[in-house]
Amino acid sequence: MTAHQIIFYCLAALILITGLLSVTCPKVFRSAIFLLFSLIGIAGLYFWMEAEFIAAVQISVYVGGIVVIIIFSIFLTEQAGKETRSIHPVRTVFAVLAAFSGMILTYLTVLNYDFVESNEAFDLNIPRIGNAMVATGEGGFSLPFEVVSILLLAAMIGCIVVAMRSSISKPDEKKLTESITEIDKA
Amino acid sequence: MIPVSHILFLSATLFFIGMYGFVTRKNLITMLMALELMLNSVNINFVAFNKYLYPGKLDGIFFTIFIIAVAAAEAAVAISIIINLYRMHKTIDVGAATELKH
Amino acid sequence: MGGYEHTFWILFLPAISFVLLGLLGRKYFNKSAGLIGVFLLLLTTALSLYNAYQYFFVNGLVDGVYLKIDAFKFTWLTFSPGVSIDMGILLDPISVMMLVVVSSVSLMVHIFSLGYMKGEERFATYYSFLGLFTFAMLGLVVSSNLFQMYMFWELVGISSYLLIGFYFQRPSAVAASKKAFIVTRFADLGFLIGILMLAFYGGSLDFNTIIQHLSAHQSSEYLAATTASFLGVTALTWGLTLVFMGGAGKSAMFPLHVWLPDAMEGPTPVSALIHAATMVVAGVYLVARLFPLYALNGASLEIVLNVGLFTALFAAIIACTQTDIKRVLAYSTMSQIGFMMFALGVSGTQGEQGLGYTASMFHLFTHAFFKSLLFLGAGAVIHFVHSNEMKDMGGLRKWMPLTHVVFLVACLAIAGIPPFAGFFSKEEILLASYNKSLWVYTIALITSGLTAFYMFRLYFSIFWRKEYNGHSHPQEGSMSMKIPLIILAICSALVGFIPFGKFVSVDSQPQETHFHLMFSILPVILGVVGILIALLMYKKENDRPQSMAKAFGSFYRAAKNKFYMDELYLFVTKNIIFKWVGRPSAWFDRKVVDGSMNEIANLTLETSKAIKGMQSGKIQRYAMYFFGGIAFLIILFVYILK
Amino acid sequence: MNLSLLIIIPTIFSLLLLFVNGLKQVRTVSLIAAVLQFAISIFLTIQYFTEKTANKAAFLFEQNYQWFKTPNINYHVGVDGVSVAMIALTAFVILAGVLVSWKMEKLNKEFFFLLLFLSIGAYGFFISLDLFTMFFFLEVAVIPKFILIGIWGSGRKEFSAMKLILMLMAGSALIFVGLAGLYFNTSGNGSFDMLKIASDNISPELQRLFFPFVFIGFGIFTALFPFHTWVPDGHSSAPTAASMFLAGISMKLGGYGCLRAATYMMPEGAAFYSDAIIILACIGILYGAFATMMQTDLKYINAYSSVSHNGFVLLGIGLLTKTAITGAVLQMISHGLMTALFFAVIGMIYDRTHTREVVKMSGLLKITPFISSAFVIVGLVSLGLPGFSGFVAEMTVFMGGWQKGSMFYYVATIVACASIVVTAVYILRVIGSVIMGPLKVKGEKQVVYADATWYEKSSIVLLMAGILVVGILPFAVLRLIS
Repeated sequence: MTAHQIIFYCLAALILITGLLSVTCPKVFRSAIFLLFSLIGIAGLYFWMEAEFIAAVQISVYVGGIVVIIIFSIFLTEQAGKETRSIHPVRTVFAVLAAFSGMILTYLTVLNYDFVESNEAFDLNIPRIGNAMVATGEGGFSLPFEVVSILLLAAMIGCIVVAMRSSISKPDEKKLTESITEIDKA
Repeated sequence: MIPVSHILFLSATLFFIGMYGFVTRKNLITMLMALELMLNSVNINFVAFNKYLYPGKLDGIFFTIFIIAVAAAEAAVAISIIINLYRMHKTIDVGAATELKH
Repeated sequence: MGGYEHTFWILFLPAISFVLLGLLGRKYFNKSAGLIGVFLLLLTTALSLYNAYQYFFVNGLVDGVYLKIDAFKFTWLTFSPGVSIDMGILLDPISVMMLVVVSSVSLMVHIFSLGYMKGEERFATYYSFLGLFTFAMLGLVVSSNLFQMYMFWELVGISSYLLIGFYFQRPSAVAASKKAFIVTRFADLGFLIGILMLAFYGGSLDFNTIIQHLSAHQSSEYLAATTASFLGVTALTWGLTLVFMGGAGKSAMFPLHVWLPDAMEGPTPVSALIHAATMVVAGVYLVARLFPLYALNGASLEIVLNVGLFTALFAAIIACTQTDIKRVLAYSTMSQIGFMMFALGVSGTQGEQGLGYTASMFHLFTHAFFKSLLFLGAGAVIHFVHSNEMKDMGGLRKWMPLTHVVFLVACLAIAGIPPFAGFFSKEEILLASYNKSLWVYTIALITSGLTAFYMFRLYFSIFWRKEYNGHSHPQEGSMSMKIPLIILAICSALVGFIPFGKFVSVDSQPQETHFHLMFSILPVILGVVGILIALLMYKKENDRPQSMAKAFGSFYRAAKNKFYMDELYLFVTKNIIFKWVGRPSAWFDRKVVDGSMNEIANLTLETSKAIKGMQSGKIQRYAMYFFGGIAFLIILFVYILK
Repeated sequence: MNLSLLIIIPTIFSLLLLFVNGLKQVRTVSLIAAVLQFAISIFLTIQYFTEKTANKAAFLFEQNYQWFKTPNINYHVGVDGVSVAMIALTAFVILAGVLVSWKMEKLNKEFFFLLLFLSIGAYGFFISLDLFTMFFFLEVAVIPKFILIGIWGSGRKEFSAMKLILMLMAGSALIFVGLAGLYFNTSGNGSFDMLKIASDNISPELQRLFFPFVFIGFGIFTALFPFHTWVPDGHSSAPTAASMFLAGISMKLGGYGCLRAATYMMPEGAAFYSDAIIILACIGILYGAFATMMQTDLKYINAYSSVSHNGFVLLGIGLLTKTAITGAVLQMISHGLMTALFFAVIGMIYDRTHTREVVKMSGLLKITPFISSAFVIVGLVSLGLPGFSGFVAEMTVFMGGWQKGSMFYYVATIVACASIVVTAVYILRVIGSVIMGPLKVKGEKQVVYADATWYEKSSIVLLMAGILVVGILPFAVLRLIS
C-alpha cells in the first residue's frame, strides 16, 4: 500500500466520520463544526486528486463562506446550545434502511460498470481554467458562466427581498393563511 | 493506485449520509448542512470522473465550480428564508414550515 | 287505363275533411262541422258507387276476368332498386267492393253522429277524426303496395286510438284506447317483420309483383323463399304467418282479441264504423289481398283456418254471457270475423273451390251493413237510456218502435234467417266449409246456432222482458239518427240478393252461385231453435237464465269472465314486462351503467384526494419521494430496460 | 353560395348582442339572427339542388384557406346533401329555440349569446371538410352547454352540467386521438383534410386501430350504449332551449361525426367493427325503450327515448348498406326535429304546471288544447306513425337491415322492430296520463291555465312543418341526401 493510497483512505475516513457525526450529532452547533471538518476533508481529497484550484475554491467558499453563514444563522436563530428534537424511532429506522438500500444499489451499479480509466495526464493549471471560463468556442464555458452570475445576482436580490418583506407583511400573511384554512375547511 | 470506483464508493456513502441527515433532521439548519454534504459528494464525483476518465477535458471541473457557486447562492437564500421563518414562527422546526401545502 | 281519375278524389275528400276540420273546425265552425263532414262523405260515397258502376259494368269483363287496374301510382320512397314504397290506387273487385262498403257505412255514421254527438264540445274534432279514419281506411283498401297498406294500417290504428279515447276524461276510455293501440301495435310488429321477409324474398313491395314472384313454382324467388327455413318452417310460411299475425291483431282474432271489447268505450257510432264494419275486417281483407300466396302455402292457410274457426266459436260462447250490450255486439263481431277468416281458410284458388273466398268477401259485405245497423241501433238506445247494461233496459219497443224494428231486422240478418242478407252469405260459408271437412262444418253450425241465440237474447232483453221503468224517457232520435237506421235496415234486408259471385271471386272470373235448398235447411232450423230458446228465456222475466247459468257452473263463470284472457294479459304486461324487464332495465341503467360512469368519476376524485395527501408540505417527505423516484428510475433503466 | 356566411352571421349577431340591453332588444336581435340563418339554410338547400344538377363533385361550395401552415391545418369547408340537411335542421331548431325562450327572464343577454354561439359551432361542424376545423367547431358547440345547464338549468344542474361536460370531453379526447392517428398516417406530411384521408386508403390495420377511437368518441355524443348516461341527466337539467339544442343538434353532431369522420374515412375499420356496432345499437334501442317505460319525469322519458331513437342512427351506420345509412340520416333529421319539438312542448307544460312528474298531472287537453295536441302529435311521431318523419326513417333502417340477408342481421332488425311496440307502450302511457284523463295537477299552486302564446305556437308549427315535410315528402329529402 503506497502512501498515496493510505492518504486517500485516511481522508475518506475523515470525511465520512465527520459527515456522519454532523448529521447525527444532537447539538446544532457541534454538527456545524463537524460539517466544517468534513468539508476540509473533501478539500484535502481535491488536493489528493491534484485539483488544487478546486480545493482552494472549496476551502474559500465552503469553509470560509457557507459554514460561516451557517454558524451565523445558528447564532441568529438562538439555536447554539439547543439540541434538535429527536424524531420518531420508526422513521429513523426507515431512513437508515432507505439510506442503506440506496447505498447498496449504488455500489452494485458502480461495481457492475467498467470504468475505462484514461492514461492521459491530468493537467489542471489555473490559466487553462480561466481561458475556458471566458471562451466562447469549443470547450468554452462563457454561457454557463453568465447564467451562473445571473443566478447569483437573482439569489442575492431574492435574499434581500425575502428578508425585507417579512417584517412588513407579516400580519397580512397571517390573515391570508387563516382565510385560506377557513376556505379549505368549508 | 486507487481505482475510481473507490472514490465513487466514498462519494456515494457521503451522499447517503447526507440523505439520511436530510430525512431525519427536524431542524432546518441541520437539514441544510446535510444538503451541503450531498452536494459535496456530487462534486467529488465530478472531479474524479474528470481526472480519471476524461483528463483532457474540463467539464467536470466546471460543473464543480458552478455547483459550488450555486450552492453558495442557495445557502444564502436558504439561510435568509430560515431566518425569516424564525422571525415569524419563533422556531426553525421543519414541521412549522408547511406553508407550501397551501 | 283511363276513366279512373276520380278515384283519387275518393281518398282525397275525407282527407280534406280531416285537415280542414282538424285545423280550423274547433275555432270557426264547431257547429257546422258535422254538415261539412257529411257533405264531403256524401261526395265520396257517390264517387265510390260511380266507381263500382264504372268498374263492374262500364269497363266490365275483359276476356272473362276483372282486371287489376293501377288507377294512380307514384313512387314515394325508394329503398333499393325494385323495393320501394309506391303510393297507388289498385282497383280490383275486392277493393272496389270495399270502397263502397267503407264509404257508405262511413256516410251513415257521419249522418247518425249529427244527432248522436250533438252538443259535444269537441264536435269538430270528432268529425275530423272520422275523416281521418275514412281516409285511412279507404287508403288501406286501395293499397297497391304492401308497405302502403302497412302505412294506412297504422293510420287506421291511430284514428281508432283517437276515437276510442275521444271521451278523454274517462279513465276507462283512456285505458281502452291504449290497450287497443298497443295490442294491435304488437300484432303490427309481426306484420312489419312479415313485410320485410316477403319484400326480401319477393324482391318487391308491390302486391302484384310479390304474388307473381312468389307464386310461380319455378321462379328463383319462390325457391329461395321455400328453401330458406328457420326452426323447420320455410321463410315463406314464416312471412305469411307473421303478416297474418298483423291481420289477426287488427281483426281481433284469438289471442289478440282482447282490445276489441274494451274498445267499446268509444262513442257508439265509432264502434259501428270502426269496430264493427270496416277496420276490424282489415285483417280479412289483408289475407284476401295476399290470398294467392296463402292458398299456395298450406301451412299458413291452415293457421288462418284454425284461428278463424276457434275465434268464431270462442267469441260466440262469451257473447252469450255478457250483459253490456255493446260488449255482446263486440264479441259477436269477433265471431263473425272468425267466420270470414275461416271461410278464407277453407278456400281454394280456382273456380268452384274458391267458394270460400267469395263467401268470405260476401259475408264481409253483408256483415258491414247489419252489424253497423246493430251498433247504431244500440247507440240510439244507449243515447236515451244512458246505460250500456241490459238490466237497465227492457220493454223499449213501446218507446222506440222504429229502433225496435230495424234492430229486429238486423238480428234476423245476423242469425241467418232468410231472406235477410246474413242468410245468403252465411250459407255460402257453411257450404264452403262442408266441402272442406266435416268438423269445420260442425263447429260452424254450432256457432251459427249460438249466434242466433245470443242475438235474440240481446234483442229480447232490450225490447221485451219487462216494462221500462228507468229514470230517463227514451224516445226516437232526430231525423239524422233515423235516416241511417232505415237505410241500413233496407240494405241489411236486401243486399243478400246481390249475385256476389258474379263480381267477386278468387280468380276474378264471375261465378254462378249455386243455391242448395236442401243444404240450407239445417242451419236455418238451428237458427230458429236458437231464437226460440232465447224467446223462452228472455221474453218475459223469469229465472230460467239463472238456472241455465247454474247448470253450466264454472264454464259459465269462465265465459262470463271472457275466459280470463284479460287477466292473463294483465299478468304478462304488468308482472312480466314491467316488473321483470322494464324496472330492471331502468334500475340497471341508473345503478350499473350510470353507476359505473359515476364510479369512474369518483375514482378520479378519490385518486386526486389521495395524491393531494402526498402534497403534504413536508419537505422531508418530498425528499423521500424524490429519492424513491430516483431509485425506481435507476432500477428501471439500469437493471430492467438494459 | 358562400358557406362561411353560416358562421359569420351568427358571429356578428352574437357580438351585436353584447351591445344591446333589455329583454326586448336582446330577443329581437336573436330572432333576426335566427331568421336570417333559417333563410340562409333554405337558400342553401335550393342552391344545392340547382348546383347539384350541374356539378357532379362530391362536395359543393368548397372553400379552402390555410389556417396554420406548419401542421397543415386548413379552413376547408364544403357541403354534400347530408350536411345541407343537417344545416337546415340546425336552422330549424335554433329558430324554434329562440322562440321558445322568448320570455327568458334570467340573464337573457348571456343566454341568447350562448345560444347563438352554439349555432356557430354546429354550422361550423357540419360544413367542415378539415378534421381539425371540425374538431374545433365541435368543441365550440360543447362548451356553452356547460354554462347553459349550469346557470339556467333546474334540478341537480351543477352535477348534470359536470357530468355532461366530462363525458363529452372524454369523447372529444378519444376523437382527437383517432384524428391524430389519421393525421400522422396520411401520405406526405400529415393532413387533416377529409378528402385526402379518404382517398389515401389508410391500411386496414391502422383503420382497425383508429376507428374505435373516433367512433366511440362520436358515439358518446350520440348516446351509444353504454356511454349514454349523460343524456338523461343532461337533458333533464337543461333549460328548454338548451335541451332542444342538445337533443336536436348536439346528438346529431355525434351521428354526423360517426358517419363522416369514422365510416367515411375508415370504411374497412367500419366493416370490421360493424357487428359490434350493431349489437350495441340494438341494445341501446331496446334497452333505452324499456328504461323509458319506468320513468316518471317527462324530460327523463324523452331523454331515454332519445337514447332509443339514436340507436337507430347507430344501427343504420353500423349496417353499412346504402339503404340503412340513408335511414340513419333520415332518422337524424327526424329525431332532431321531433325531440326538439318534444322538449319544447315539455317546457311549455312545465311553465304551466310547474311540474314534470307524470303522475302529478292529468287531463291537460281540457285546458291547453293546442299544446296538448302538439304533445299527442309529437308522441305519435315518436312511435313512428306513417305520415311523420319517424316512420320513414325507421322503416328505411329496417329495410336496410333486412336486406343484408343473414340470420344475425335478421335478429338485429327484429330486435329493433320490437322497439316500436315498447315505444308505443311508453308514449301512450304518458299521453294517457298527462294529456287525457280527468283534469288535475297535484301539489302545485301556481298553475297557469293558458293555452299557447304566439311564440310558442310558432315554434311548434315550425318544427311540425319540418316533421311533416320529411314524413309526407320523403322522396324530396331522399333526393337531397342520397
